Amino acid sequence: MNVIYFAWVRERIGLPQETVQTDAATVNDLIAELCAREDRYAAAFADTSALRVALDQELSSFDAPLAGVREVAFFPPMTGG
Amino acid sequence: MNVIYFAWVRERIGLPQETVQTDAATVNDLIAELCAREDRYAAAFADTSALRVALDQELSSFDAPLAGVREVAFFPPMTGG
Amino acid sequence: MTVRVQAEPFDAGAELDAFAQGRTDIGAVVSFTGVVRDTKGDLQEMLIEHYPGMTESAISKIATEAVQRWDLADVLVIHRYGPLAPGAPIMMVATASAHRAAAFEAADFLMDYLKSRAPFWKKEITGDGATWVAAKDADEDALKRW
Amino acid sequence: MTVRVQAEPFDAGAELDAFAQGRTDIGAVVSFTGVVRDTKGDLQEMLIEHYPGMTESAISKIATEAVQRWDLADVLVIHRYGPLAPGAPIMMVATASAHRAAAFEAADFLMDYLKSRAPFWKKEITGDGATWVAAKDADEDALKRW
Repeated sequence: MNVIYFAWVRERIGLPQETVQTDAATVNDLIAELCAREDRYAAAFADTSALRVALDQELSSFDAPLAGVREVAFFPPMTGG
Repeated sequence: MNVIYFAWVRERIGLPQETVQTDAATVNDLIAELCAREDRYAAAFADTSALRVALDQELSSFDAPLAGVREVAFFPPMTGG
Repeated sequence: MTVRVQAEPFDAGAELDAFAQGRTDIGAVVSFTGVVRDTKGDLQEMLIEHYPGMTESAISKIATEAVQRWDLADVLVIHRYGPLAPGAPIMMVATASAHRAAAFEAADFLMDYLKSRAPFWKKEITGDGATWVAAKDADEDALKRW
Repeated sequence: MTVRVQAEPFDAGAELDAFAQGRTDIGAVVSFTGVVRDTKGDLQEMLIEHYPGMTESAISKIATEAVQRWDLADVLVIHRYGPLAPGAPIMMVATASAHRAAAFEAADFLMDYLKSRAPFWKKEITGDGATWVAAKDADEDALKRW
């Protein structure tokens, strides 16, 4: 699964994207797995209310299932316009 | 007193402006004087609810006094923009 | 604040580019351009009559009220009169502000007031003759929003 | 409907002039231009990051919804990414309609949604360092209007 990070999430984790081998059932499960790996993930995901997630480029929720998903993106609330 | 007409008021009366000698106290009095003169005035002023009046270039009401006024303009509701 | 009432055509794009040019204290520019619309496909020309003197003062009054009600860095109003071809720009309004809500609201306000309070009258010339455009009740009602 | 996401600068005036050019069935064109604002007078540069692929699809989705909700003759959205100087245009929206209310509302709607639903992130570079611009609660709340 391709995992992408933007803005300060990218900066805290220290890379723009990575391939993750996971059996995580939901976005929340994936976050728990990543946080267990290294502190920089725990720092980036400390407050998920300050984060947004997109599954295959569609805004989604943190309890959404990951079955069939190829691309997960984490980022702060958007500031377009 | 300078009296000016715009749009279809001008067309019905048949002239864009004229100098009127009058002692009319209010706009309504002036209209009554003009209507008494000729049919084309009566035709233009038949329905004052379809008209607007400006006194010295400020929108005004038909019962406004004419004392000190130099320019009276009659026209249909405006269609700017 | 700039108010221009003119018979000459204007270039809305060039006006937009020149408006608030080089300002770094603004975040939002809103423009409105009014265009001669050929509703039934038979319009030959639109003739706009106005009240010289009152037109300029009425528009300036409306623009001044907008500047007092919203935090605007600048305001532009251009309005043409005389004969206009279908598709030609009739008028334009532009507002610049630090924030988008003020720029949008002020432009919307200016348009509602120009529509019913600036002394212009429109006549449509078609193959069948000439008709004065009637004011709409909805335009007068729109003023109650502000 | 035109959606462009680009690093290159654009000329808002030239875009406005080209937009809905020659159409005689429209009466109203509204444009919004977002400009890099130097709030405190110390901004060196704004860096805009985006999510290639999702950006285009998110904007197209928003523009399609606008076209479904309002009677629009055309819609234009341009949004830049990368480094931008203070005072530079960041993005622009334009709407064309027969009537002014539809053009205004659709442009306002597009801006509210682009603000909170298009995947862009802004970073301000000043002499003191770099700061990510935080989303405002007011921007999220603005979506409830529609």
